Formats: sequence, C-alpha cells, structure tokens
Amino acid sequence: MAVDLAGIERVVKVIAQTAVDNETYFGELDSVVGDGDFGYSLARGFEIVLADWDDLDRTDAATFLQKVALIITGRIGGTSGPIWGTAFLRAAMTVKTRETLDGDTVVAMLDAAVEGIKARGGADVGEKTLLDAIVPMRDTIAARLTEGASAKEIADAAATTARESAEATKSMQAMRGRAAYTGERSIGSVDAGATAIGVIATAIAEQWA
Amino acid sequence: MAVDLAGIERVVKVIAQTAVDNETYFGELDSVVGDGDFGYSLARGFEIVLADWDDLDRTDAATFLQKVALIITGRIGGTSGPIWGTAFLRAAMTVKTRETLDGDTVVAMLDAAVEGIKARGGADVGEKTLLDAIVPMRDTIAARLTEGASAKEIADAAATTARESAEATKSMQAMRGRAAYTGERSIGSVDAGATAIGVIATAIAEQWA
Amino acid sequence: MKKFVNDPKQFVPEMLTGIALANPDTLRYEPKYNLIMRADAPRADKVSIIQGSGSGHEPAHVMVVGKGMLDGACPGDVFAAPPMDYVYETVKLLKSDKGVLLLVNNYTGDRMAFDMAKEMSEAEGIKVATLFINDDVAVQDSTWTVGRRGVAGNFFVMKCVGAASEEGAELDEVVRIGEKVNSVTRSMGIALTACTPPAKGSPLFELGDDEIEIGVGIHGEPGRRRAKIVSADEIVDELLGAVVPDLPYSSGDRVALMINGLGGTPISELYLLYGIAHKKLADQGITVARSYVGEYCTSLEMAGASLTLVKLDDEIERLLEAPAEIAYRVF
Amino acid sequence: MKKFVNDPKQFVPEMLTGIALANPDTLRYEPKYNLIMRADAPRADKVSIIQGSGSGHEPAHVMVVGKGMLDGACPGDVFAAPPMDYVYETVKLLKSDKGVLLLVNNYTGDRMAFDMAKEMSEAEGIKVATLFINDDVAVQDSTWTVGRRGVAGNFFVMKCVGAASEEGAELDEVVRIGEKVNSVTRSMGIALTACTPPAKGSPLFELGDDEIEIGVGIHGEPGRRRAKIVSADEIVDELLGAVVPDLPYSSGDRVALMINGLGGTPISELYLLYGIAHKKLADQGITVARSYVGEYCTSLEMAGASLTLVKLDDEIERLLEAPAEIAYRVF
Ligand SMILES: Nc1ncnc2c1ncn2[C@@H]1O[C@H](COP(=O)(O)OP(=O)(O)O)[C@@H](O)[C@H]1O
Ligand SMILES: Nc1ncnc2c1ncn2[C@@H]1O[C@H](COP(=O)(O)OP(=O)(O)O)[C@@H](O)[C@H]1O
Ligand SMILES: [Mg+2]
Ligand SMILES: [Mg+2]
Ligand SMILES: [Mg+2]
Ligand SMILES: [Mg+2]
Repeated sequence: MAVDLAGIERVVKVIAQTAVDNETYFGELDSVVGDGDFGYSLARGFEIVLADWDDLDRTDAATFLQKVALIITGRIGGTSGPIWGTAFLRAAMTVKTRETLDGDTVVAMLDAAVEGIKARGGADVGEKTLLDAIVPMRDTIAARLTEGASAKEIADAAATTARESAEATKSMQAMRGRAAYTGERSIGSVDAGATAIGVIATAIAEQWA
Repeated sequence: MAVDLAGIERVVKVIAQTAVDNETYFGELDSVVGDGDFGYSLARGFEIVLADWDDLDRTDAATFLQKVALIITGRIGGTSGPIWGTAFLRAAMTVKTRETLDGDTVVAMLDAAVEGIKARGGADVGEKTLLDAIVPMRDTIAARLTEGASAKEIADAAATTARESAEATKSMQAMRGRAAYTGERSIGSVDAGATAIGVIATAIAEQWA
Repeated sequence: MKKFVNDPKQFVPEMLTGIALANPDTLRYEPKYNLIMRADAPRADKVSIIQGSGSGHEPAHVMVVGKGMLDGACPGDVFAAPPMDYVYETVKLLKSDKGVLLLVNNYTGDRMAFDMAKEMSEAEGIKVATLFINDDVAVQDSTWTVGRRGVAGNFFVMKCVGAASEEGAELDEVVRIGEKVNSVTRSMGIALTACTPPAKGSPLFELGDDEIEIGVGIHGEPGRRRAKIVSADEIVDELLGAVVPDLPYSSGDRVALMINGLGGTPISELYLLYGIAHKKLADQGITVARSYVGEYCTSLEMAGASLTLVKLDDEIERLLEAPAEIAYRVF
Repeated sequence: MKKFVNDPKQFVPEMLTGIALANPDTLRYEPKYNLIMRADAPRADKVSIIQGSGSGHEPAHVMVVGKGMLDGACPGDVFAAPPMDYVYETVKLLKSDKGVLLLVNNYTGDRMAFDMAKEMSEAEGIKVATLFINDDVAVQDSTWTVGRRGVAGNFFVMKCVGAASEEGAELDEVVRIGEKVNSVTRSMGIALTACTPPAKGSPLFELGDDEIEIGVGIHGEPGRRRAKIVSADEIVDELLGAVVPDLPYSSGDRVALMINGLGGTPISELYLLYGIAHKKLADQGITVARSYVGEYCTSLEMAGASLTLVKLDDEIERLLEAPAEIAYRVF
C-alpha cells in the first residue's frame, strides 16, 4: 500500500494556506535585516498551489508532492523558491519508496528535505536559516516517536520545538542569504525562514485538534 | 548742491543689511505659495552690495545708487532682480535732478521706483505684490510731509503703514508672479515682497532713534 | 535635510563643475555666469540656442547642452531665474552672425531677465530672438498676464530648434519651428511629495502621507489643488483629462508622449504610467508614435510625474529623430 | 505609501507592459516569464546575453535590453530573484548556436535559480555559461560562501559582453571579457533614505532625519553601518576610501567613474558627487577617462548613490565606447 494521499494533501494544504495567510507577517520578518520579499514570494507560489489544487496530478502521494514542488520551484522567486522547492522534491522522492505515512516516514521526509536544503544553499545548522527550526523539530519528532507518543502529541511537540528554535535564532549571526550582509547587525532579530517553519508547524498541529 | 550722499548711503546700507539678516524669514514667506527663493535671492545680491561697499563709485548720490542698481540687476535672480534693480535705477535717476534729500525727494524717488516696478512687471496695486506695501507707504509719507511732521515721525509712520499694508495682502489673491499660479489658495498668507518692504521700512525708521 | 551637498550656496557651482569635469572635450564652463556651453560654440553658420531658467530642474537645462540641442545654458540659483547679467554675458559669448535664440520658460522673472538682456544685446547689434515656452495646462491664463508656465514640454522645443539650427536654418525659421512645437505641446504634473531647496533646508510645502498635489509646477510651488492619493489609472485619467481636450488632441492624431519624472520617482513607476497612458490614448484613437520616459525637467528630489503630449507632423517628427549628443546620456 | 501603482501585485507586469509599448519595434514582451527580449533575438551568429535579478533596480535590467547590451532580461518580482522557470524558459527562447551567457548578480537566490536553469538547459543540449558579478566592496567575503554582492558595476560587465557578443565573439571569449571587467570593477553605496516595495507598502528600514546607511546593497536591505549625515566631500571620501584600496586603483591608472543614483536622488546631486570624486581621484594620480552619472542600478525610490570604478585597458575602453541602443534613453 502506498502512502496515504489524503494525509499528504491535508498537510500540504495547511502549509499553503498558512503561507498565504501570513504574507504580511513573513514579509515584516524579512524586512528587519533582509529585503522584505519573503512573505510575498511564498504567498505568490502557494497561492498557485491552492488555485491549481483540484487539477494537481494525484496518481499517488509522490506524484502529488512532486507537482507541488514544481510549482514552488517554478513560481517562487528569491532564495525561497529553490530552497522550498528542493525540500518538497526531496520529500516526494522519499515518499516514493514508502508504504505508509507514519512517524518514520515523516522523519525520513524531513531528513531528505534537510539534505536537499543543505545541498542547494550550502547552509548548515547554526547559520540562522530555516534549518535552525527544521532540524530541531525533526529531532523532537524522532525522539517522541521512540517514546511511543501519539500523533497529536508528536505534532504538538514538533510545533513547540519549531517555535522555540525559531525564537533562538535571535541570538545568532546570519551566515547565509541576504541577512548575512549586515554582519553583526543580524543578531537580535529572529530569522524569517525559521519563524515561518514555527508558524506552519503550529498550524499543522492544530489540525489534529 | 547735490543730494546728500551720506544719507543715501545710510539708507542703502540698512536695506542691504536687513535683506541679508532676513534671508531665512523672507524665504519662508515665499515658500507658502511661492518657490522659497526670495530670501536667498535678495541676500545673495545685497551681500555683494555690502562686500563691494567701499569700492562703489561715490562721484555723487545718483552714481552711487546706479552702481547699487547694477549689482542688484546683475546678481539677483528670479523676479526680484529685475524688479528691485529697476526700482533702484529709477530712484537713482530721480536723484540726479534733485538738490537735497528731503521729504519731497523721497516721495519722488518712491514714485519713480513704483513706476519702474509697474513698467517692468506689469503689476498694479491690489495684485498682491510689494507694490501693495510701497504705494501706501509713499502716500503716508506724502501726507505727513504736508502736515509738517518731523523726519523721525515720517519714518515711523511710513514703517507702520508698510507693515500694516503688508499684513493686509493676506486677504488678497495673487495676480502676479509665481504665487498667482495657485489661484485662490494664495488668499490667507501675506505676500513675501510686501512683507519685506515692511521689515525694511521698520529698520530704516529705527535708524532715526 | 538629507542631500549630497557641501555648502548649500555652492550647490549649483559644484554641480556645474561636475558636469564640466565629466565632459571636458565637449563642454566649457564659465563659473561667473553659471554657464555651461558647447566647447565648439559659437559657430558662424549656426543660430546659437540659449536657455536660462533656474537650477533644480536637471537635466534641464545645463545637461542638455550639446550637439543638436542647446549651445549654452546659464541658470540662476535653485528655482531662481538667472540674473540679467548671466543672460547678457552668455549672449555676448555665444553671439553668431546667424543670430541667437533665447528659449524662456514662461515665468515673470525669466521673462524680465531675458527681455532686458535682449534689449541690451540688440543695442550692441546682436541679432536676438526670444521664444516663450508655456505648455502647462494646469495654469489658466485669463487672470494674470504672464500666462501659462513652461514645464517639461520645453524639451521638445529645445530638441526641434536644436536640430533645425544644427542643419543651418536661419533665425526666423528656427523661431517658426520653435513656436510651432510650443503651440502643439501641452503638459500637466502631479506631485507625491514636496521638495527641499538646499539653501532652505526644509520642504517647500507639507503633504500628508495620503495626499498628492495636482497641477504642480517645477519649482516646488504648490499646485492647483490637493487630493487624496489614487491609483495610477486614475492619475493618468486626471492628467489626460486635462491635457487632451486642451489643444485638443483628437482621434487620428499622431503624438509624442512624455512621462517625465519630477526627480524622486523611479523610472519603474514612470514606465508603469507610460503603459497606462499609451493604452488610454490608443482607446481614443490617438497614436503614440514616439515615447519619452524618464527625467527631463525635474523639481529637485520631488516625487511625482508630468505628462506631455506633442502633436506630430512630418517636420516635427524628423527634427525629433535627428541625432543629438548631450551631457545627459547613458553610455 | 505614495507611489504610482495600481494593484501592487501587478507592479512589475504593468511596468514591463509600459516598456514594451514604448519600444514596439525593438522589444518583445513575454508576460509569463517577466521577459523583455530583443525582437531580433536570438541570432545564430551571436552569443545571447541574459540577465535576471529582481525587479526594482530599473533601468537594470529590463530597460538595458537592446543592441550592444542584453538580449533578454527576466526579472523576478521586486527584490526577488526570478523563479527558476523564468530563467529556463528564457534560455530556451534565446538559445543560439553560439551559446548563451547568463549574467548573475551574486546573491544566493539568483545563483540557485541560474544554476538550476543552466543544468536543465545543458541537459537539453544548450550551450550555457554563467558569470557572477560581485563588485560591492561593502561586503567582505570571508565568512559566508556566496561572497560579495553584485551592484551597479554590473552595467560595465553588461556593456562589454554586449559589445563583444555583438561583434560576433565566441562564448569563451565573451566570458573572458566579462570576467575581466568584473575583476577590475568595484562599487560602494550610501543611502539617505530607505525604500518601500509596493507590495509591502512601508519602508524596509527606518532612518532618522540626520542618518545615513553606509554600504547598502540594492535591495533596501540595511547596510554595514549607520552614521550621521555628513558633507558631500566626506561622503566621497568614505566611498573612495573603501573602493580605491580594494583593487587597488593606483596612480597612473585610467578609470571609468560611475556615480549611480539609487532612485530618489536627483541628477544634480549625482553630478555634484561626480565632480568631487573626479578631483579627488586626480589628486591621487588616477585619471577618470570615462564618466557615467545617472541611474544605472536602483533600489526603487531610495535616495542615495553608489560609486563605481573600473580600471580601463584598451580592450575595455573600446568595448565601452561601442554603440548601443536600449530602451533607457533620452531621445
Ligand atoms: N543559503 C541558504 N540556505 C537555506 N536557507 C536560506 C539560505 N539563505 C537564506 N535562507 C532562508 O531564506 C530566508 C529568506 O528567504 P527570501 O526572502 O526568499 O530570500 P532572499 O530575499 O534573501 O533571496 C531566510 O530567512 C533564511 O531562513
Ligand atoms: N509682476 C510683478 N511685479 C512686481 N512684483 C512682483 C511681481 N511678481 C512677483 N512680485 C513680487 O516678487 C515676490 C517674489 O519674488 P521672487 O521670489 O524673487 O520671485 P519668483 O521666485 O517668483 O521669481 C513676490 O512676493 C511679489 O512681491
Ligand atoms: Mg528576502
Ligand atoms: Mg520666489
Ligand atoms: Mg524663483
Ligand atoms: Mg529577495
């Protein structure tokens, strides 16, 4: 049995809707030491995901995710297009070889996404990017899985970690992307990409309520 | 006997010094419905009158006034250069045929200046220009002369009339110069040129103290 | 005030010095008269074309001196017509057997300085003509005699008389052409912000965060009325609504369309306005045959734009197409 | 926000529409990819030159498409690198037997989009090279791998590779020239105000009435440090002090000097800066042989300026002199 398409769809829709809903907020975050376009870029891309929603190829979960990845890569500009597109593409490739959308699959998808992001942008943890929210979140999920927590518990814990980790980027100096040009002035404000991950993870957790 | 050079010199110096001292104030006045350069233009020209002061040809009062007129015409830009230059030139020509710098001479000089200004700029009384201060001032001087007032009394009365007349331009609509382009919006603020006449007349009167 | 400036009194001379240093082979600078002139002028076989006006309108007029445009420009200080001496001395330096044409943006101060300089030059036997440019439809000319103002449309007059004089046309002919171009040119401007003359140090008027001035001139003076900011579409409607019926420009006409930036508006916004205006004119049957988008006649750093239409005929179109080389350039 | 704009999301398409309508004979517009391309491109006998970058830098890069410059520009939205698709589709439309050169201002997003598009195009057998432009000395490149930013100096790279490709140079040769020009070009910018992206509606940062940002980029991002406003002389000292020692430019060198306006600064102030910089360079024995004053690469309506130096040699000078015809023009 292939991975449950409905589950993937539900998560993707939350991600897309959250990106669209938070256009202004994400843009403000990127204005502090960046160029303010992050919210706009994400929203314009995920808006198309939502607009094309009914027509997306649903042969299987992997194909569906791949189509979403193509829209993101093709339609989102700035750094976020390639970064988020690569993450979705790698996640899609993971799903191809999996049977169920369980905790292990989620961790594997996140691992693939993280590797893709690292490969595409050359960043690593601690350089004040969205990786500083995704990687700790992935670790929390893995740990709670081992402890045998419920899906809802895991989702909540993932969201909490993502939010806290995003908050922790405040004290970091940006080493990647446009914010890095401001040097030490980037210290003291949260990273826009990491914060977006926190907001999205929270929205996903709320779906389990 | 020719007109007393010292008296002319004293008045010209007060005019020049007052124009220089009030650069900012006159500029602000011209900003309301004009282009803000009136104070700057006057100051740059009269600054040169003061700088060249010792070298000005003092063959007689008429020559001296003519030299001042040339500096003004040659070095003041905007509307004010030709207007003030013509006024000084006409006043100089009046002095040429006069024996003393008495009240009559002053009235004759003002009449000549007013005619010059009208000829140069096509304006008349009531069109919200410096004429609306000069002409009433001239009438006050003429009237007080007939009454046999002292020089000091006449100077004070002239200053009061100039100031009050300048204030009265507030209710006029500008029909000349740049302020006229704003149409009815020019009503409600005093004319810069008229106000300058009031300030200068006041400074001259103070010299008699 | 935040500007690139040293002593504000040296603003104009320092700018002119920059222009001269950037164009050592083609231009000459006479600091005494704020004069930027062609290094190869005057020429006996060419009518000399001179502009004055105030400073603060750059590239007009000191940066449009050159082959096919002006022979000299002698501006006054910021927003002040040149003192009469500047004009008179410039005429003497640029006098040519073919004559001298003085282009005057129609303002009281400019008219007086140029009229006086003309009289004095003629007294010395110099052949001089003046041409008053008055393309601004924002100002009605019933109530005051000096009439309409000259604004960005002056570019077209300069271009055409520049081209004609370069071809060797006689003074009368150059004047005829200039007057014709002026007579078919109309403009109107809108400001989004005020501007700050360096010597004043503060804005000439205050505009609220959501306000615009309609019908502004190019000297930071307030316009005809104030309004709430509206969309670019509505702004173009307002401008076309004032300009088109004035000549009028009608269906079947070929026109040049200029969207002129007032100094602080980026060219991206100017092209956005251009596209809208081009389409709206096409909807009225008016063909935009030539386009001019950018800064031609500014008001220091004022944000805003003006729209100019020129009704074309074969002669005007040919003169607009003629080559020209000026300090204001890309390459 | 006070701008000439309708729906902020349509800001870029409406600007591009304006460019296309103003240049119907020479340019073609492909709305799907924000692409402005030469109507006569691709040509089998010419390397195609493509730029991407974000919007908001006009005239760069959509207004410098034309003979002797770019074959196409496919910008992203304001301050956003183009989505990969735009670049990939543009390459396919402009592919030539002689090859395609992608000019990339060196930013993370731009590099990724162009690298991905290059890979995909090569997989289809298209000959593609990329050239990263990184002239900004405000950014040191020790700590982060993407290195220095590309700013207004990109004009010189575009001009030279445009001229070389127009002459029929092979891809390798065009790349060699572009890399050489980039290697002798250095820039630094200063902002007097922040700028406001249309879709954001408020300024990207706040600057006090007496503050300037030193070392700003061209995306409204804050600079390296903030300082109190100083005189134009001191500002030029600051810029030259960063730029000159970096290459270094030395006594005896011939250079091109560009004073680039960031969008809201009038050309009068730019020429004032130019004059000061020209003289200060002469004092150091450096000869300014070519001057560029105006807007080349902007940050929307930001007030400010950048200074760029290019060390000249005979080859570069010849290519800079070569004729070019682009949408951004005066006449
Ligand atoms: N090299 C990188 N690798 C991974 N993520 C990055 C990198 N550079 C920046 N980011 C993330 O992208 C976010 C900014 O995205 P966006 O605004 O689209 O980029 P930009 O405008 O700088 O091109 C940052 O907040 C950060 O989280
Ligand atoms: N036609 C005119 N005749 C006489 N005085 C005039 C005329 N037009 C304007 N003025 C006076 O000149 C003053 C403005 O001078 P100035 O600022 O030098 O002129 P501008 O900047 O409009 O050329 C006005 O306040 C008015 O008193
Ligand atoms: Mg960004
Ligand atoms: Mg004035
Ligand atoms: Mg004036
Ligand atoms: Mg960006």
